[in-house]
Amino acid sequence: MVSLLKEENIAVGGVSLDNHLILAAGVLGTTGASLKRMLSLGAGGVVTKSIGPYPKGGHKGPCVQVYDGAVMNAMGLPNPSEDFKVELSGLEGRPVIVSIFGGDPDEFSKVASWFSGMASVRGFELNVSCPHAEGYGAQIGSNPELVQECTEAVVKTGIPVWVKLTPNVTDITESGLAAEEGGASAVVAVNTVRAMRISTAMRRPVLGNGSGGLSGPAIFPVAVKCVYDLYEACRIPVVGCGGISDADNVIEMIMAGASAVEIGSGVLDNVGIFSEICGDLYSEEGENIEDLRGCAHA
Amino acid sequence: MVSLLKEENIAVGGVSLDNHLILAAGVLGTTGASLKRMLSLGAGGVVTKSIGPYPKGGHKGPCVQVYDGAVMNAMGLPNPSEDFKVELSGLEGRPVIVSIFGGDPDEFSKVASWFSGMASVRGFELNVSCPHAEGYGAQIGSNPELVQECTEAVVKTGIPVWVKLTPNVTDITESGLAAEEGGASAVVAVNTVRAMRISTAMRRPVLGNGSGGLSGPAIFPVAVKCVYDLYEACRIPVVGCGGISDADNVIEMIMAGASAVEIGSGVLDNVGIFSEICGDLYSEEGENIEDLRGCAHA
Amino acid sequence: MHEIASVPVKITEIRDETPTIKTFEFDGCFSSKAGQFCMVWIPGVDEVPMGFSSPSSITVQKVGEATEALFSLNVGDTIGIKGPLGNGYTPEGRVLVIAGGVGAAPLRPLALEGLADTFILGARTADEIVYKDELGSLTDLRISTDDGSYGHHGFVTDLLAGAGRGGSGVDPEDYDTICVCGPEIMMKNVLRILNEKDLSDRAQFSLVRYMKCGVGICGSCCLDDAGLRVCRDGPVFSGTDLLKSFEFGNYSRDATGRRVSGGGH
Amino acid sequence: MHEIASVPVKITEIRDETPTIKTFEFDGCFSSKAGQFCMVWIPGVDEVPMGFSSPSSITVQKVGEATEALFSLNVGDTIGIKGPLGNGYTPEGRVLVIAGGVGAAPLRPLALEGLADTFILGARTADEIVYKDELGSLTDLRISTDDGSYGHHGFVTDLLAGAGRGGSGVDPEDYDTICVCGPEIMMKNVLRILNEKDLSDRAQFSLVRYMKCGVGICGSCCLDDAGLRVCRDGPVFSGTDLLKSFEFGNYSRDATGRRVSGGGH
Ligand SMILES: Cc1cc2nc3c(=O)[nH]c(=O)nc-3n(C[C@H](O)[C@H](O)[C@H](O)COP(=O)(O)OP(=O)(O)OC[C@H]3O[C@@H](n4cnc5c(N)ncnc54)[C@H](O)[C@@H]3O)c2cc1C
Ligand SMILES: Cc1cc2nc3c(=O)[nH]c(=O)nc-3n(C[C@H](O)[C@H](O)[C@H](O)COP(=O)(O)OP(=O)(O)OC[C@H]3O[C@@H](n4cnc5c(N)ncnc54)[C@H](O)[C@@H]3O)c2cc1C
Ligand SMILES: Cc1cc2nc3c(=O)[nH]c(=O)nc-3n(C[C@H](O)[C@H](O)[C@H](O)COP(=O)(O)O)c2cc1C
Ligand SMILES: Cc1cc2nc3c(=O)[nH]c(=O)nc-3n(C[C@H](O)[C@H](O)[C@H](O)COP(=O)(O)O)c2cc1C
Ligand code: FES
Ligand code: FES
Repeated sequence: MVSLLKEENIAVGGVSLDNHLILAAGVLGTTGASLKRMLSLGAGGVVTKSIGPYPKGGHKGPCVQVYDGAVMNAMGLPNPSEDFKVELSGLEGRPVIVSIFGGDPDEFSKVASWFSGMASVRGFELNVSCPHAEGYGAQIGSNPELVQECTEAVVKTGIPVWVKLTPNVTDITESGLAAEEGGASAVVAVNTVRAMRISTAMRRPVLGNGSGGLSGPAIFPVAVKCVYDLYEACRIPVVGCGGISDADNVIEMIMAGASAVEIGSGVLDNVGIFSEICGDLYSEEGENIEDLRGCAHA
Repeated sequence: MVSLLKEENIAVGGVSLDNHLILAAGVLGTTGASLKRMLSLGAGGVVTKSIGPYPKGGHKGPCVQVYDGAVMNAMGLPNPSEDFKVELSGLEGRPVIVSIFGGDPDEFSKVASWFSGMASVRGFELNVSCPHAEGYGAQIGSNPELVQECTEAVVKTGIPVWVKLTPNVTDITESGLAAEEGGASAVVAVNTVRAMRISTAMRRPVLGNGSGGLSGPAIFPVAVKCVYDLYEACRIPVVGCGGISDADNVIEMIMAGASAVEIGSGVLDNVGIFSEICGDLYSEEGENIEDLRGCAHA
Repeated sequence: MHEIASVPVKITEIRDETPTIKTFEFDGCFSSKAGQFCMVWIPGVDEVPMGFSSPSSITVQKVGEATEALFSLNVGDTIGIKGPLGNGYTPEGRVLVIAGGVGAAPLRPLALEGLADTFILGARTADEIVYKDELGSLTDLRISTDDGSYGHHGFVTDLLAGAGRGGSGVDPEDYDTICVCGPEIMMKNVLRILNEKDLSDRAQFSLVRYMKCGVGICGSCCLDDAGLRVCRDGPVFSGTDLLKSFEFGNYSRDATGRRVSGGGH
Repeated sequence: MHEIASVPVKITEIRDETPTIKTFEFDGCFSSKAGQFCMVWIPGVDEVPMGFSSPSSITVQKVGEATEALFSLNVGDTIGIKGPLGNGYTPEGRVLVIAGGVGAAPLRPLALEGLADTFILGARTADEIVYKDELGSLTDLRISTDDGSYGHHGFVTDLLAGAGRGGSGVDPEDYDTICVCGPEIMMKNVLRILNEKDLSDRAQFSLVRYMKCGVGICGSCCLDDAGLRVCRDGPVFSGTDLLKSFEFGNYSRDATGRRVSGGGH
């Protein structure tokens, strides 16, 4: 297997990390204690649950369904809003990225302002990509102008901004270029893939919200393609996300063009997935990430 | 399990069928003998390999990769063009739908003209959705105006036209409505999902073409969502396609809004999948498809 | 990653346990052990966590929208059961069970399997005692009611701390495993008493937190300070672990993730 | 649907069999049986079908772009092997093997496993005889060359039809299974002779058709009139089945699916 040389100082899109594996937004990211646990279990960085301009309880259940090789969720962006600040105490100096969502540039900048002074915040990740939240997420992410405006609004804080993109668009590179234009330090690809399942016994969708977003191994080939395309289109780093479950998947994302990766659904099978992958990924004989990044491009 | 009452005369979007299960385009559809075999193995209708304005050898291999629960392909629309007519002899009176692709309305109508007089052709399916063919397929399907024009061009033949849509767009209902506007008798959802895998050992994409399209069980939730949305947006029937592998999947598609389904990758595990599903799907105590179709909509 | 199916089951029997608590028997049998739970899908309403009160039943207290909807269902109606989920109790040796209110539900399987040597059951009032006759015939049952309308007048903790009036008290020292479920304030008091007697390592508590996924991915149920997931690393935690939790007995989080005072229920 | 992996293997040895044919040994061992094949991925070039000439080798004739690219590889280079694919031969009893040219490749495992009682090997000329020494030591080997530069002067069919010059002919009646691979015109003639002797049911032929997927999904390799997939239902077909095929020996299809006269090779 191809392995990676562990660098001394890993920094991606302005955010310094303990390793290349980051906990994805919305997965075990609701409480400070749980974020701390994931860091101690080997995550090189953590992204929080997406925080919005006011508290939301989220969609009615079922919110999550687990299938062979895939997870489908429609959480509905539940979040404590400004109250989330209390969760970050004790995380000072740790690689924490706060995920933000909002309905317009003002909402994004409002939420960002709550966190921008905190010693426990190394970066922001803008969720313009959740496929199942009316007026939020992908409804912004599929409009490049809005993506750029929301990015600009948060870039003003002076803190590095990553923009997380949706694969549910005709051309993801348009969104990526809009984020870059808006001053983003990195793009993250991808959020979940728009999906629905129906229970034939119940004669209704299996998620309380009707439709939701697919994650896990099933979407890995979709995510690799998005990372590959963004790597060709953008100058800012690309963070790969979607379906990663082992070290070879990480190498594959890097070869597609990723500078780091995020892992979400993978924790379902194994909450120790970060240290397990680190064990397989890094070695003394490993290659420099610079030599591997994007090497699958002709 | 929910089952279906077998109707006497099944007709969907102007095409009469032997049952609700149709062989999807490009899967065992290159030769007349193979189409005949699939009919004799229980398919209620067959769609041919997509035929274009001139012969194409397709992409260099690897053209197909098989994963757990998914197939990824980049065939590159290989086809014998007008020579395909010879394959249809012996299929007179059988439920055969000829799939067509082209680069503009003229090419579509040129190809359609070759087949429009034939007794073995009950309908056309327009491939405006292949995700890995420069200038064809999804490059047309992601432009609603072009979808409408290509549909209009083939509708002129007087033969029922189904338009097969790509899920790789921001809003599939725009394509569906364009097809409807152009006079289509049905929309088929979906073609494959844009994807890529990279071999870390080879440091290059696993498909000769680089990227390709994902099919099989992994994309079923994506297809269900598309069918659900199209059912709400369009008045013409929706034919469900993508990841179907058992009778319950068929019922699920029908509940999402499908009037019939197409099956492609499912033949990989079992070339007898059509008769097997028919055995499970239909029963004397089954329900009318009218009562099941779209019943998952609130 | 393997499917965690929500299995459609038909309700076969509905028993009134108390004016606010019903048991729903269904036609599916889940190989659950005591303390494990399921996510119950009430179609069109919500999906909520419920302990298995047997491999084919749940016992539900009406507290809000989802439970009210459950109460309005009839025999023959279909619900979805996703489970068994969570870790469950690990009883060994002589087992003491301590239940408060509907907290008896996930402990009932211990009695059904003959594993509960002594069962202490607390309720607000006589009407609210669940499974009374059944538990009486299966185990050595001691009852307390807050209002004294049945059994010991007071709290279950009394029956642990002293001998209790009428000699219904027990000495927790006599047991190898102490399985507890009930309102968090009650569990906190039980833990305090057991800790005073240096028995916190014998005790196992089943916790309630707001659960959105039930399978360990969303993070809504995580417990401070270790950040463990109640749905996956729990819901059963040892007394020793809970002594380290600042959250236990003090606060929990609501659907938004905001802290609210008071533990889960 | 389970993964059909293209396994990266390193070439460990390259042997010149003839001026146009090389054997590539690699460091992966596939549990293939005679007649099964693999899709060989030559990175950056193409993926093409090749019979396993042993569980860890292929024997390749240079005919075009992909095979030329293979010939330019060196020991230590990596190729991808996807297989074993297809059905393979099912030898029973006494086995006669009939090979023409590089068609000997998928038949070689029969000799290696000691299953080939008699091996008839045809080639254009002496230089083009593959595996001569090896097969000579493993089986009862009979050779014919079109130009008479070695063995019987003529075609392999001569060795079946009559006794053949020099007594190298055999009587196919003496064999329970007759395994054949070679140019389609040769196989057609073999089938004609065996059919005349009413032995078509003992014969198994390995066919070549244009293969794009190799796993039975794309349809490019289908054979008229039954529409069977050479890659999945074959590549080995019984003589009886082939007698019903109008296509066999008459035409095949190219990459576009157009009919071209002449069978596969
Ligand atoms: C592991 C576990 C096992 C449980 N076992 C039982 C049982 O056997 N019997 C029983 O009656 N109850 C049990 N509960 C509690 C039960 O889940 C809640 O009473 C139920 O969810 C209330 O839903 P509601 O819509 O009726 O109430 P709401 O009106 O929504 O709220 C009433 C109370 O229920 C809590 N609640 C609501 N939704 C949830 C949720 N998704 N997860 C956790 N708490 C929630 C609220 O925080 C509030 O305290 C258990 C909870 C957990 C976590
Ligand atoms: C089941 C099977 C087993 C085979 N085993 C062997 C073997 O052991 N040794 C060997 O030397 N050859 C074998 N072949 C033939 C081999 O696949 C072709 O010679 C090879 O693909 C030629 O590729 P090319 O690019 O060099 O030739 P091209 O220049 O592309 O074409 C030369 C000839 O090869 C044929 N061809 C090209 N590509 C394919 C393809 N994908 N599938 C089938 N035919 C193709 C063409 O139709 C043409 O007749 C086998 C073929 C099949 C179907
Ligand atoms: C339960 C769950 C909740 C999620 N919540 C969020 C969220 O709040 N914000 C966000 O940007 N992405 C969210 N996601 C998407 C993930 O961060 C990630 O993009 C996606 O799951 C794909 O990665 P994976 O396959 O590794 O899970 C959520 C995913 C899951 C499964
Ligand atoms: C090998 C292969 C070839 C295909 N060729 C075509 C094609 O020529 N035209 C077309 O419209 N769709 C083509 N498709 C797409 C299928 O018709 C179908 O839309 C897709 O595979 C999803 O359905 P499935 O999951 O049942 O396979 C092809 C799919 C595969 C796997
Ligand atoms: S309820 Fe989602 S992690 Fe526990
Ligand atoms: S090569 Fe694709 S079906 Fe045989």
